Amino acid sequence: MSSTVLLTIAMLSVLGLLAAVILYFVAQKFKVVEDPRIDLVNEALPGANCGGCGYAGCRAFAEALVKSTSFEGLNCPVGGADTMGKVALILDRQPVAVEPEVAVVRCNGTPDNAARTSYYDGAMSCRIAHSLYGGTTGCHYGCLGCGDCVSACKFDAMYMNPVTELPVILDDQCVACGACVKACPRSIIELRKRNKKDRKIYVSCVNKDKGGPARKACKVACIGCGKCVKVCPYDAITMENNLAFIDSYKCKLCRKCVPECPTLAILEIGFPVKEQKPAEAAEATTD
Amino acid sequence: MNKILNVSPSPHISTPETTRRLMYGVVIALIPALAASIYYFGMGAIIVTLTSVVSCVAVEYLVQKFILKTRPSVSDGSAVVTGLLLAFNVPSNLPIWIIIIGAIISIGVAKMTFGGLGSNPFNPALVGRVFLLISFPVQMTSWPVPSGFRTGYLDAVTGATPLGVLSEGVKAGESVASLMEKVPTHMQLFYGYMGGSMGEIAAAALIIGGIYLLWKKIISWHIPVSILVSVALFTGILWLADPTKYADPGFHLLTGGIMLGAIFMATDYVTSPMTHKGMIIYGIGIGVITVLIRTWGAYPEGVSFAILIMNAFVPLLNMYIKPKRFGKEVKHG
Amino acid sequence: MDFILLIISAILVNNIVLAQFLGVCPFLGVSNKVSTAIGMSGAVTFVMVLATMVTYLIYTYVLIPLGIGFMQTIAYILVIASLVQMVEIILKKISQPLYQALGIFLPLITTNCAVLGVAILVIKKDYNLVEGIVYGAATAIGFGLALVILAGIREQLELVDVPSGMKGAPIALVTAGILALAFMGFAGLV
Amino acid sequence: MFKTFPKGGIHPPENKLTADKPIVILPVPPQVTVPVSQHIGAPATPVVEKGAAVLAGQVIAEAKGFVSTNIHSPVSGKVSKIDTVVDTTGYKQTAVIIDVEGDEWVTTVDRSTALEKEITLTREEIIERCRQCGLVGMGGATFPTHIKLTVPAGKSCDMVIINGAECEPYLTSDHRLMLEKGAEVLTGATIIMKALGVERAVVGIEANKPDAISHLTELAREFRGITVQPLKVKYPQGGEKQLIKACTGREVPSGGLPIDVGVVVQNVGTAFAVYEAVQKNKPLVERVVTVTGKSVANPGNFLVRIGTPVTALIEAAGGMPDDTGKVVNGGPMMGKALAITDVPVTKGTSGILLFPAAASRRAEVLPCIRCGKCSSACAMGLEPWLISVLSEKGMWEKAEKEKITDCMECGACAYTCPAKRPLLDYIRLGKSTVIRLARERVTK
Amino acid sequence: MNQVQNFTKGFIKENPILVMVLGACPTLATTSSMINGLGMGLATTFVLLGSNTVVSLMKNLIPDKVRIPAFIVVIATFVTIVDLVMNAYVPSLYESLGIFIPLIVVNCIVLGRAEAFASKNTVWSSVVDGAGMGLGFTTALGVLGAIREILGSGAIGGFKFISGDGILVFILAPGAFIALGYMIAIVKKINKA
Amino acid sequence: MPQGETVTHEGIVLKAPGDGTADVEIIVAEACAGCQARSVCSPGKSDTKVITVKSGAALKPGDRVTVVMQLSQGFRALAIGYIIPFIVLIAAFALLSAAGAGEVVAALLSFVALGIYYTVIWLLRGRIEERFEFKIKE
Amino acid sequence: MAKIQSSLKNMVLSLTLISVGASAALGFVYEMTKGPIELTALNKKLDAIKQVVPEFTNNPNDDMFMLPTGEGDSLEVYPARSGEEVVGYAVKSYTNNGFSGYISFMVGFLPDGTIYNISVLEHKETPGLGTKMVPEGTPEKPEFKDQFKGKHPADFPLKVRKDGGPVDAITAATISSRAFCEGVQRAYNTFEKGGLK
Ligand SMILES: Cc1cc2nc3c(=O)[nH]c(=O)nc-3n(C[C@H](O)[C@H](O)[C@H](O)COP(=O)(O)O)c2cc1C
Ligand SMILES: Cc1cc2nc3c(=O)[nH]c(=O)nc-3n(C[C@H](O)[C@H](O)[C@H](O)COP(=O)(O)O)c2cc1C
Ligand SMILES: Cc1cc2nc3c(=O)[nH]c(=O)nc-3n(C[C@H](O)[C@H](O)[C@H](O)COP(=O)(O)O)c2cc1C
Ligand SMILES: Cc1cc2nc3c(=O)[nH]c(=O)nc-3n(C[C@H](O)[C@H](O)[C@H](O)CO)c2cc1C
Ligand code: SF4
Ligand code: SF4
Ligand code: SF4
Ligand code: SF4
Ligand code: FES
Repeated sequence: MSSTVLLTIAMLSVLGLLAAVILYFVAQKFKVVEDPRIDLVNEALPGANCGGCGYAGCRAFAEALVKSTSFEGLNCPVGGADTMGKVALILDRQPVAVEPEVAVVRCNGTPDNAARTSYYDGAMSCRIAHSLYGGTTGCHYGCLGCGDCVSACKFDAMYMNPVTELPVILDDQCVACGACVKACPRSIIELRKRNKKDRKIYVSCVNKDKGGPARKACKVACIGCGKCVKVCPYDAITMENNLAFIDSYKCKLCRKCVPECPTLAILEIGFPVKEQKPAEAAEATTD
Repeated sequence: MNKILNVSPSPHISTPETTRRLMYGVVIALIPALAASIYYFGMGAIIVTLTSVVSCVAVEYLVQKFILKTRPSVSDGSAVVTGLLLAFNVPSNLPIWIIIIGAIISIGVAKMTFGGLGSNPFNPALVGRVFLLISFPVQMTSWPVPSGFRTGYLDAVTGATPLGVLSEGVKAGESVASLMEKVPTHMQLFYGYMGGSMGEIAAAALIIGGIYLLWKKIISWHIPVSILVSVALFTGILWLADPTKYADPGFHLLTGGIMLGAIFMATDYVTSPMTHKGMIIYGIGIGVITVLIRTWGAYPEGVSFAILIMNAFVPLLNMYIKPKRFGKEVKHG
Repeated sequence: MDFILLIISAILVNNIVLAQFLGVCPFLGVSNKVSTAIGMSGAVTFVMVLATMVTYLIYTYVLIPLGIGFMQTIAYILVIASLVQMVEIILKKISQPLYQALGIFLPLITTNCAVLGVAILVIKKDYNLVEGIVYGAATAIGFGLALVILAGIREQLELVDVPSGMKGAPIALVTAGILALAFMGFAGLV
Repeated sequence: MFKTFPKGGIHPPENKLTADKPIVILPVPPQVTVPVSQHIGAPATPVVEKGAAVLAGQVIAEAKGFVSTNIHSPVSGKVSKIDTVVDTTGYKQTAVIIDVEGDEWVTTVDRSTALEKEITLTREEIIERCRQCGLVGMGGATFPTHIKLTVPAGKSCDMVIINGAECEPYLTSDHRLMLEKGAEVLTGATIIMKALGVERAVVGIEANKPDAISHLTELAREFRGITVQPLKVKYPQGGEKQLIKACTGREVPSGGLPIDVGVVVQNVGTAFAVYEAVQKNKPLVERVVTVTGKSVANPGNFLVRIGTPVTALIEAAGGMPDDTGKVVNGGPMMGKALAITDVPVTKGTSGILLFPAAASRRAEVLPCIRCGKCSSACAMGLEPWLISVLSEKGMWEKAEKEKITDCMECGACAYTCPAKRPLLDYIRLGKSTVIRLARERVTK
Repeated sequence: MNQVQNFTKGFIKENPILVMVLGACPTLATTSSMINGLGMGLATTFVLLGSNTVVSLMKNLIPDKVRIPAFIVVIATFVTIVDLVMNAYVPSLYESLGIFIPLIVVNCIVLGRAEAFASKNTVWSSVVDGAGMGLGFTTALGVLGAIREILGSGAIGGFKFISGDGILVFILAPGAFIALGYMIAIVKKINKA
Repeated sequence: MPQGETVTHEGIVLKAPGDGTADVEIIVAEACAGCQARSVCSPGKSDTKVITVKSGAALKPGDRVTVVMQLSQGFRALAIGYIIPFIVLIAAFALLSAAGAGEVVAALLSFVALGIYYTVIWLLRGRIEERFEFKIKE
Repeated sequence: MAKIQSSLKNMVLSLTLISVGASAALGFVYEMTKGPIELTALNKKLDAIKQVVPEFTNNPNDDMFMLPTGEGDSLEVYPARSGEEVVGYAVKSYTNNGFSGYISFMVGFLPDGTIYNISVLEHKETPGLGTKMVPEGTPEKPEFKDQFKGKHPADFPLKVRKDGGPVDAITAATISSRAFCEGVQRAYNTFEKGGLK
């Protein structure tokens, strides 16, 4: 009996020692660098691997967070403040307040508003259509309707409305990852500050043509008349290349510009319904 | 004059050839062999074929409709081809429920799991066949003997395939010459007078189908020819080396699934290489593995396995054997 | 024992992954790219043979004479783990860039079922050292073959739309299943 | 014997409906729209003001930058405005719109039709004349001719190929030109030879134009160094690299240009324009356009002024058939579909093709069945099925490795695909993306 | 996380084989029948419980740099104990599990739990974790074994309910791969929903 | 310029002494990307590696970069690190066995041969090292 | 308690400690299970022998001897005695020609050479096919191997019907059946040549 046990002990001790020595050297040579906090942070992240943070995936972002010294410029749009708060807790740091954003489609070229002049019959890809020609309407800036943005969205926050032939963003689902913004060859989608009750006021047009052609191509185009710029008390509206733009961080949702627009290109969404609300705005809200 | 014109990138014309036409071309090419099977095996052949085709199409439809929730595309005809070929690869007295399992495996597992037409790395009909062969070896190896048209189905008289006789015999130590007495003559083999899977027996009918496919440019010669030639060469060498142990090449070419496999199954676009060079390597691989299994393996017949094994190499062949690009590369800039 | 048969058996008939279920984790995990799969196969071959040799010697000339054959598992795992690390240390000592190139190319060769499994099987099957080495090398080649084939298929599957639920491990397993089905055709070759 | 390129190619129905329709001179329209960019390269800059009176042949926009060329007024009249218009490319660009008054030409232009065979200009003068006259390649690419005729330092040229393949179905403008202006074309070829300082020229013509082959063979006896090479009827026989391979056996390297193998290729239309520019001092202000289509009442070949609206051409051919579903600028394989017909003819317009509605829609797209027909059709030895998915999936690096940039966009692959995959759509997307990425890499 | 969650997570949400695809070899190899699958699962559970307990007990005694060899020694000891005990008392099960008993030592679940959980948590949590993970693994093996046995031999737990054979492939290697593949896909779907 | 396939890894710059090189810590995850259990795979844990790269760009510690290596270099490293030693091992063993050595002797001597091989490449390391070069993308 | 530092001393110490603990535990379990394991192995063999020969009183394992097969190797033979009288011999035979190669059997002969019973020890045949050679049948539902019981190889050629013998092969598993016959034949040959009859 005892001999086996003794041999066993001797044997294992020798092996154990050997392993200890080898591994000691291993430990010397290989720095075991992985910070355990990376795992923790990684777990706190949503795991969507959407790339909205600008990194290759959640784990990569977790590493970046752990290695960083401050959270400046680092944000997970998917998890938002909640997640960043958790991460801050893990890393024992101050979270940086980042305003939540939401994506907005700045085109209202429904078949009613912008008459179709041709039918696109190529591969269903906005980028291909965009490189082929100006598009199915007289507007060479507006939505091509092939849904590249929709397929880019990993959060099921978009769909193509078959009636308007425009993409619709579901505010509840959208995490502002910006994938759609990158996907759109015409830069129609914009990430804007998310307001209370998802209220929005924005110029739903990206047409840079002069008033005449713009109007001719689409009934609700921005014609660059500049009335809204004048009326805005907060300097939130700028005009460039015949196109008005409302800065969502300056806009205070006073709604003064909305009735000014002769073409109804400025949409207000999420406000209690008032008098002369254009039908299409309502349409865009409900979905 | 405000016509709404269609706009699309070039080209603006397209060949009249379509996937559907190709698939139905294969169906047409299979008709002679089907006719031969019905002639030899009667009702059984009809029942097996119908069951197989209907269940393959049904499985594809149901999977697309209820599991994948995509638009069913059974009308492209590929499920019909798979169904036919699955039927061709089983004995004509196979119970209906086994055929249905085969269809589920072929279409459900080997095809739709990977994404449907065009995605599957392995030949669906063969996956179905091999699955059944291994799962139901008894039923899958009870070969009805050919006779004139017969209305009976499950009660058919069964016997061994010529390859079975050969393989058994050689293992039992009989000489090939004496075994050759027990099998049909080469001419009979050519016309299909032998036991075997429903559609594989009639070499003549299969060759007619093959010629049709070649004529319609549905397949190219590279795969069938390289398979047949490599089988002939390999068995020829063995035969010359020791004719008492190995059968002659003619026997090997006319028996088992070689013709069916070489003409109809190894040529499946989806699961075969894209380049001619790749096709030839693939064909030689199939030929060699077939003979390997036939002469030294446990199974008397190896075409199905050989094709599946070479299917597995197809991605590598596609990756490393590229068409000759136009123009040598120049360094510049 | 006929070496040819031993080799054919280990590569085709009793393929370590497809028939013996050893090394399935790296088979599923390192089969995304053909080039990595090839690299992995090469590295595994060396490690497997080296491990087989060392463990065989330890078992036959240390454990058995001492009458503590039951220590096999514990001794093997420690020896193999140290061996793998030692190879890495040596490579690193020899040339930093060489070691770095390997590191960037291959994942760490962890001790997995396959290496330990082969070491145990060599003893179980009563092979002598020569047979053990041949068996180890052939098994590793079989592993590499299966790995490279699967990697090829998976690279091709990247180009098609595999149903979302099947992506990743499930489709790799189903593919492996069909591959195993196909390899059953080799039954009886030995 | 008929020569051809070694690999790939297709043979779509030829449909050369207008092969025996002589060239008809189309009357000058009441208004022309002349875009300032009708060529590859930088747009020209307008040098006339609104309201200015212009003569036919007068420069109205000047070349800007190295790869660019002059634009001349094709008519006489008054500049009505300078505005942005949609042109045949489908995009908006600047154009000079001129109200036609009479048909007065600048005096330096010799408008007689007499054949002028004697070449008096020197090499440099020829090239300068081409530049002055705004010549561009008429074979489709509209690359400024004077640049092509200037052999870059370090390269040498020993041969000119005149591209008379006209392998696109339907189109016959080059065919008619060779028949009706054969001697001028060959003179143009001789001028090009002189400009390049080479002794040899080959006119490559597809075998489906036997009359042109025999006519030019006959004429060529009187021109030193020019031979006619009949070619097999196979699309894309007219593709530059394929044509060179067929005629000379030389293979232009991947990413290279014809000059890398000592060859310059010019279209027959270009040769004719060179003749007119050099011998008659006539700028490029008109061209031959085939107007065709199966339901077109009077398909034909027309000599039209640049800037003429396409609608006018369609009228001349009997008006737009009611069933028209698609209008293509160019041939069915490489032409560009027009969204609207109210666009002007430009230097690169070789044909207007009207498709009936039934033939104008693409068929349903099915999954690729890896039949390999596209690979067999590709004359560049590419694997269209592969590079198109790589592009569809955004795998740009792999697409680059698979030589997506070698694609000449001939469309043979998409034509031949039984699954009706929009192969070329995605390949184009991938090609442009890969080129962009490569450029960004270089600048970085 | 409370202990109930800690225990149940191993069954579906973090099931070692169905979600993390760890320990695929024993899963495939030993599930030709339900009993074998359960046997393997329980053997693994025992090792997991043992090693988790010991590791969490000694977590502060082991310097960081030798933790892996230390864990390995602990795990290998438990594996050898299981090996010896099974050989002595359940010889037929021992024989059908064969080489996969010693191979528990390299099963990533065991080392993974030691490393990721037990070395950082209290003994009690580690025991619960080990039990949960182990039983989750056991359940998965049992279910897979049952499926394969039902399909492959028309029996359950060795009790045949059809005469004749089942779909033989399912008790062979290919069936193991295919069945596991679909099982993982289904669990993925459940976890998503 | 695309020249054959490359292997890429994400990494973080640790040190950039400013002499045109930088030490980059990479995470070897590429091959295990499909592995769902990265977080529990303990042997994988220590698998961050430090690579010295040549880089013209101005890098500072903390920069995220992508390290690129030619695939062929990877294969060459594989050959030197694993394949050739494998052949040496087998060949030595086979020769010694054929020469009549017992299995223990043969085995031990072939380990010695392996040691000699490693010594040789250690002596030749200068030449080997020229062949390995990592670059930074972007 | 604070975590121990990774110094060489600590590392060696802790590992050694763990090793000692582990090995002590192991050695203990080994000692405990040693007996049962040996017993199990023995019982397995005895069970197999019991199955194939009539009741006996001796320990055949102790009386085991080797007999040459005449093919260059030898088989183990276990004589079974009831008191002093030999009631049968269990011959451990094998074949390499199974569907999946090696199969080993225990073949029991009565002293006159009549087959008493056969049991399959080891095999890798296909479940559902080759495995059918394993089970013991009942008189109502005899299994494959029951047809050998009470037969004497001298007048019951060990050949399947396909090869002209009297043995009914397992359906679709002729190879296994044939291999089975071969294994039994080898046992018989050895038995006969050994002069035990
Ligand atoms: C696919 C393809 C087909 C072509 N077919 C013709 C043709 O039939 N005739 C022609 O003159 N040019 C054709 N071209 C254009 C030629 O490649 C080349 O650009 C032209 O002959 C050069 O002459 P140019 O500069 O005078 O236009 C084709 C180009 C491509 C890519
Ligand atoms: C054969 C093999 C199997 C592997 N299996 C696993 C595994 O099961 N779990 C795991 O976490 N990592 C596995 N990897 C880990 C890799 O070594 C890789 O370094 C690790 O995924 C990096 O992870 P990190 O991002 O946590 O550093 C495996 C690697 C190899 C070579
Ligand atoms: C998957 C599979 C497994 C098989 N396993 C065995 C087996 O274990 N034993 C056997 O004798 N035959 C087996 N066979 C059948 C043989 O291949 C061969 O067909 C059969 O032995 C011929 O004998 P028969 O005349 O009884 O049909 C198997 C067949 C298949 C398809
Ligand atoms: C020439 C040709 C051969 C085919 N051969 C097979 C076959 O052997 N098995 C099969 O299931 N389908 C076959 N098909 C149909 C189809 O390609 C097949 O189902 C695909 O593999 C499904 O993705 C064939 C189709 C063609 C055009
Ligand atoms: S809608 Fe756009 S920004 Fe919002 S989640 Fe989808 S892709 Fe991201
Ligand atoms: S918004 Fe942009 S990407 Fe989305 S459908 Fe419109 S054009 Fe396409
Ligand atoms: S379009 Fe490009 S890829 Fe397609 S055939 Fe032509 S050259 Fe080849
Ligand atoms: S022709 Fe079409 S179906 Fe055939 S391989 Fe090419 S893309 Fe695929
Ligand atoms: S269990 Fe992971 S490799 Fe076997």
